[in-house]
Amino acid sequence: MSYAIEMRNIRKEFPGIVANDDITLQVQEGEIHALFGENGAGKSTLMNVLFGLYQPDQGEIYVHGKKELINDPNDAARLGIGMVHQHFMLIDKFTVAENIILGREPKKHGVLDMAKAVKIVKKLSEKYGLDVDPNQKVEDITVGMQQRVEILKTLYRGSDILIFDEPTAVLTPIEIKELIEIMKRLVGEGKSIILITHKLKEIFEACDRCTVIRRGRNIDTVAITDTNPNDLASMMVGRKVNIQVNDAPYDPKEKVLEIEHLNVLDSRKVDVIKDLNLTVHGGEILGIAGVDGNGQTELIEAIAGLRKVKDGSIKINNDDVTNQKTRKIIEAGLGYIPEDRQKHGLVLDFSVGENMVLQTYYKKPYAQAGILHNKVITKKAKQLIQEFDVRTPSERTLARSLSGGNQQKVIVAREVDRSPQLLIAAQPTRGLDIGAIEFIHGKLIEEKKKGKAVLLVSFELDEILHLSDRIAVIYEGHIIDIVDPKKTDENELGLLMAGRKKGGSEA
Amino acid sequence: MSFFEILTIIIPSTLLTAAPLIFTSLGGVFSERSGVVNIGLEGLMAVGAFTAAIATLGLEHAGLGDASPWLAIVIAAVAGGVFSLIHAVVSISFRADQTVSGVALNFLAAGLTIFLVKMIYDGKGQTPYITHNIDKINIPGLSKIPIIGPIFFQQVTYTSYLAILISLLVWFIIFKTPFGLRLRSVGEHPAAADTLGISVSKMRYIGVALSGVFGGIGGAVYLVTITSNYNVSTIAGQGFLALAALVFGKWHPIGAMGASMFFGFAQALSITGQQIPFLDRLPSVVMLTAPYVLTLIVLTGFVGRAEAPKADGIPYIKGQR
Amino acid sequence: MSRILKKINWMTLLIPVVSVILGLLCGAVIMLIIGYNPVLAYQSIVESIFLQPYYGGETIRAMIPLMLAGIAVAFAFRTGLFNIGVEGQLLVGWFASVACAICFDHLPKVILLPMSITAGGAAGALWGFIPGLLKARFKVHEVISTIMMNYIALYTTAYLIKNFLYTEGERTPTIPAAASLASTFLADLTQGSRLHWGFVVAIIAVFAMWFGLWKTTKGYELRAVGFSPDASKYAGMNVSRNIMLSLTFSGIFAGLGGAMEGLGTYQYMTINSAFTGIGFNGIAVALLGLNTPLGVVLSGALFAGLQTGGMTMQSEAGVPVELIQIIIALIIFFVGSGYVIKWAFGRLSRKGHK
Amino acid sequence: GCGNSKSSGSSATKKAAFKAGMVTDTGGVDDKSFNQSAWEGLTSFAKDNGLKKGSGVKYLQSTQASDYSPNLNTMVHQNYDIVYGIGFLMQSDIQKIAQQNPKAHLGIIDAVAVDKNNKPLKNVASITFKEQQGSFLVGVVAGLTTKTNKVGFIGGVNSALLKKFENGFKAGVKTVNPKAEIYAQYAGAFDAPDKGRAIAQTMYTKGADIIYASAGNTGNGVFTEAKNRAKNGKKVWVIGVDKDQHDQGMPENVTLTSMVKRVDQAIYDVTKQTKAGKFPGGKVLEFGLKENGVGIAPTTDNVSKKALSTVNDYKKKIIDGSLTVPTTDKEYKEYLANLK
Ligand SMILES: Nc1ncnc2c1ncn2[C@@H]1O[C@H](COP(=O)(O)OP(=O)(O)OP(=O)(O)O)[C@@H](O)[C@H]1O
Ligand SMILES: Nc1ncnc2c1ncn2[C@@H]1O[C@H](COP(=O)(O)OP(=O)(O)OP(=O)(O)O)[C@@H](O)[C@H]1O
Ligand SMILES: [Mg+2]
Ligand SMILES: [Mg+2]
Repeated sequence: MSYAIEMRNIRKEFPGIVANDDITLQVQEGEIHALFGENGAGKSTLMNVLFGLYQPDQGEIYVHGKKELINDPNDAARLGIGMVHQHFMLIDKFTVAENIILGREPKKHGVLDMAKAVKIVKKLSEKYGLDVDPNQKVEDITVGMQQRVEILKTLYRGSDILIFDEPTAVLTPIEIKELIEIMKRLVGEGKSIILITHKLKEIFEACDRCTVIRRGRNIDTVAITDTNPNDLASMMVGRKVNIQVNDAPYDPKEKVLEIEHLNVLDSRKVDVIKDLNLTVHGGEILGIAGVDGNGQTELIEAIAGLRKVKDGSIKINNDDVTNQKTRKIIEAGLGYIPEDRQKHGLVLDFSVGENMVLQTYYKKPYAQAGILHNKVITKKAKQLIQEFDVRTPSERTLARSLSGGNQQKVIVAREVDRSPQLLIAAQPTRGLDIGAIEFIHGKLIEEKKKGKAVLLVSFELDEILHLSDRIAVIYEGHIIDIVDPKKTDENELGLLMAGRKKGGSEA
Repeated sequence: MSFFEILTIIIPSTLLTAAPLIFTSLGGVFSERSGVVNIGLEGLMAVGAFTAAIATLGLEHAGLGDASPWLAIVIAAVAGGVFSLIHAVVSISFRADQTVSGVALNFLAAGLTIFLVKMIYDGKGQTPYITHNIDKINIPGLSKIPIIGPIFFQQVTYTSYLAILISLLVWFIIFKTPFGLRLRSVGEHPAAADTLGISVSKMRYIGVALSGVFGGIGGAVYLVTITSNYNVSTIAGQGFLALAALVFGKWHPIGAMGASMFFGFAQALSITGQQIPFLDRLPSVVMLTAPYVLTLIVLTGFVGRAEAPKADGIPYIKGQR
Repeated sequence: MSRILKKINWMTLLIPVVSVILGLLCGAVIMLIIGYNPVLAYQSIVESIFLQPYYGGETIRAMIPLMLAGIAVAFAFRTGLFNIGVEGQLLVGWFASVACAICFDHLPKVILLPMSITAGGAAGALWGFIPGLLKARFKVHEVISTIMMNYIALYTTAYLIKNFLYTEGERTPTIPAAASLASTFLADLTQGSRLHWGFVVAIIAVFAMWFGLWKTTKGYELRAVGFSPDASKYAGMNVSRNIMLSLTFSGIFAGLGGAMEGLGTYQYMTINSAFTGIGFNGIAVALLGLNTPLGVVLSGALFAGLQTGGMTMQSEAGVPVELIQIIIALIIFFVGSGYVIKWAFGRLSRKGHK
Repeated sequence: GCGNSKSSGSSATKKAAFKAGMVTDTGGVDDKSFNQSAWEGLTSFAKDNGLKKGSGVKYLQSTQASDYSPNLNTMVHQNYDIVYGIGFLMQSDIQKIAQQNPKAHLGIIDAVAVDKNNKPLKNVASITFKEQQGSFLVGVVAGLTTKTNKVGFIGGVNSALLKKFENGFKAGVKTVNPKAEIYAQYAGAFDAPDKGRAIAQTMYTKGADIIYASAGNTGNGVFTEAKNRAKNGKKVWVIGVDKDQHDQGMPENVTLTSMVKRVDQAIYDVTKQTKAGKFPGGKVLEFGLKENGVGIAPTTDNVSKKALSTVNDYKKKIIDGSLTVPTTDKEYKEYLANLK
């Protein structure tokens, strides 16, 4: 039997690390094949090899049964291989149509024929039900639509083998559902798909078979019908995974965060937070559920002093911190795991050690009279690396060179170690593997047990439901309802997130 | 002096000074649109001016007469293109910091051209004067139009009009052709272009080489229309001014042209101003610094934020995270 | 000391050394092609600098502003900024120090000298602060704004001298002895070279950069903001202020470089119709020194030696001084291409193992 | 090659051959101006006295202002019998080196080397020129030649030295043509032909038909503009400076005349005296019309007979002292007042 794709004994080395070690991957014609593995297991690397971005040090690639050398993306395109990358490969300033036709432009007398390009894109998007506006600039469209543009790019090139590298990490639940439908439709047309994801649910919903890799090595390929989420998870991590649940009793203490009548403008001067009221107590995890773009980001930024508050008040431990400087708010007891860890959470060109004291470097014992105590900092860093199991060669390694999961661990270590009264965790596990998620969830629960207040913002309903003591649903800039996780389910939350209050009334 | 008379002095002078800046900043547009910062424009102009001097002298000697400076511009274009390849190799293939490489290019050009002049002319620090310049003329027909004629079409060089036409052409190439789309794509998001099978290095090499060609032309035009011989101080800051024009013009060919015109105007004014009533009372320093001060003011966003191509200045390394 | 040695990454040290060697080799090849004697040329450089106290003194003298300019560039670079405006900051620093010295010529040396040096640093600080402010407030890229500031400095200082401090010879009057860094002791020691006490200032600056950036909380902040303004903002740092501070500090170093010229080398300021070139050389010095304090000292010495020696090379071997400029350019290219040098050495050593 | 340098320090035992050297400013020995002229003086001296170029007479070029001092020092240390600094920019360096090396013989052009008390330094020959006198003569030519009654003066940088050119010229023009209007502007640099050209354009457009370009390389822009105009059929003139710039105006023939400043002559003389053991140290040598140090260019093709004879009249008057040419703005004002 011939495979759509067969990669045999692939080995790929980076300076100091073997990313792929003798990996074999067989994708059948017309299937959705999951590629599953922890962060840094080598999934993206393997796919980049297949797409011609990397040359393997060893191994062979067969496409539709024929041995091929894929030297660059042009070769891949010629062979019908298209890839939607983990980080979108779109040019913000170009229109959707320009992004799609780039590299294979329709021409008239040697001049770009944009009218034709737009027509082609319209046709394609209708054919596959991928709704996009060809004339809009990419910087102006939603992440979901960007995803569709990426898919259209591959379809425009006539790809029949599609690689999706973690397409769902940045999508909302609704968008994920849509994407899975699209994938199924594409497979129905005879295309084959490789899907990389960390979410077991998606694998079981969408895929036919699954290949598990760990630390650059093949573990196994199984049919989805023959396995279950728990097995798959432990296969990946190499041990039993305990799904962390918030089993500590709900015992709220005094108010730590108190928000009253908050109003905030977004960067376009539109009201995004409207008369929002919210209280978080010590000893509780309060989850904020909501569809992306309902004011979550602005709310957190307002609390952290990163965005101006137009009206209303924010108190931490009865301290009014409204419109205070970020540093003052941090000193008042705020800890913050930001959504974009690389951009906001870390100085990537600082060492791991330096990153560990990003908010405390000027305080005792790390400094005195403006002079740094580097020895103390190093000692602290070593201790945290050990305690939080950060996989790094040493505390002097640059944060940039760490894998995403380990970068996140550095941030969590730093924030938790400061033991803030209020810990905001924004999408703390996005893009992380199950092992890392387990670890971070454990830490959040620990904080709660210590009597700290935790504000959890996540698009993952599972995460919210598992961890929260109370769930606040945010819709169009205010809290539409607060529910008890034990007395609710995904359906009810979904309705609330869409703005519908119990009893069917529109909010 | 009447206002009209002032215009007949300032406008032709503006056109004359602007032409080399226009060419050079257009070169910058190509390079930076492809994602390679080009601080080396100054050096490219120097190479262009030097080559134009040598070439014109040679061609004159060979008896080519009035064609000499024109041919010399072509030769200077080639020389600029070749010289810019150093910047291309070092900053694209060898991944050197582009600003650093550009700074070194300026050093090299300044040293090398004078070194060569000394070699060629037996230790002298400057070339002889060319005898066939590209002269200022009255454009037949157009210069006779009342009012407009004397202001825009008398005492001008063809190179000025050529510069304006070419900036339109560059605009067309960059925004209306597949080549332009690809060039811009590698300047905005090289990894994306790479995944679509566009060779980032190739496009960037072309971008830099074109900047060399245009920078060479810019320097050559400066020489054959303005200075007529090459020495250490022939190219002293014009390249940096062209760079400023490029930023001022928001990396847009027409913008760069407009900004160059503006700088030309400011310079013309700073010289002529001393003979214009009122303006002659301003301290000369105000006029002299005007182009630079105004650029700063413009950059503060006073005329809308300028945005560089996103990947401008960042070496592209395949597969780097 | 041994701790410092252990910290040195030999591979990174390799690049500048190899670059210098390659640069000098290329220079030799050029000389051979043209018909000069490279041995004689280099010999004349080395002999003059090391055997003749005058040229030794002049070399150290030339090092002073080069080091300060190099520190200015390196400091900014370490905080994520590219200061091409050293030239302009140096000019205003030069002017301010001289102007201060002349205007307060009745003050005693203990006051006037420090005051004039400070004036130079302050003027440089101002000239660095402006692009810093523009960047922090309006996101104007410092590369462009500092270039603009260079020209403004050039014309403004010329104008100020012409109109307020003019004397015969297109320059300011000579500064009073009470503001002078010159020393007959040092001059006598070096056969009448212009070596002056400014090297003490330069050494203090080198130390200040090292200590300031790596040993203080402010330095930590400056570097953090330089690498990632966003993360720094989230960590509670004041990004705008740090950007402004960084270019201001850088400007101080550059301004001091100018003060050294005014109070030490020249004792006055000429009306410059073109740039001094020290600022641009400072970029090269910083790069070759890998933007480290010690590196700046070493590369400053090399450049100063090449420049001073270049003059003897001209007079002894007849080689045009421009060759030095070519060699310097090539060295910068090589340092910039460090990646390739590393790669080539990697290849070589791997072959060696096989 | 290090033989030269070795000789420094050790007391010279045997009498070495005569050596004369000069340090150029950044213009170099082919600046078509005084550096070149000075070097010509030295080379012709070498030729007449059998000295070799490169050892007997030699120049060092400066690439930046900070090079003046080391370059001068190099030659002093190499025991040159006389070392010239070309141009007033080297004044302070010369002064310092002269004081540090009292045995050295130095010369400076266009400036007077003095010590702290403003007394001429004993071991420096200060060579200056009465440029106002030569400029007066070309002013006479301009005043008599202009058809528009408008003439221009373009100076390099506004300084006392250049003021001598300007005021001498203006006095000459006004003396023979009181109605003439004179535009004067300084380019701010000696090496900016683009500025020279732009200023010339303005002046010609305003109606001037003769421009006296006293601006080094900046003046070349004036020539370019004049030639361009000539090609377009508009006859305009340039008056050259320092050397006979007749060739510079060809083939369009735009050089009316030139004000020559015989730096070569002065250098030749001083070197000769030095060789003869009569080094004029401590003296301020002023080369004027009388000494043949300044004057009107030998090429007089474009100057009318009448103008030439007028020039000769005034030349005599200046030489015999019956006419004093103004040098400063103040003197010029007084001179004008006396004319009326
Ligand atoms: N360009 C590179 N240079 C050096 N090391 C790299 C490079 N790309 C990947 N690596 C390393 O190779 C390993 C595999 O990385 P890869 O991106 O393939 O992981 P992944 O399985 O896709 O992880 P994730 O789930 O986090 O996306 C990691 O240790 C990573 O740090
Ligand atoms: N290569 C270049 N040549 C000339 N000017 C440039 C160049 N690169 C950047 N600039 C100027 O600098 C401005 C700001 O650039 P910079 O990258 O610092 O800011 P940014 O990316 O817009 O903002 P942020 O600081 O938030 O990342 C640009 O908009 C442009 O005006
Ligand atoms: Mg991945
Ligand atoms: Mg930026």
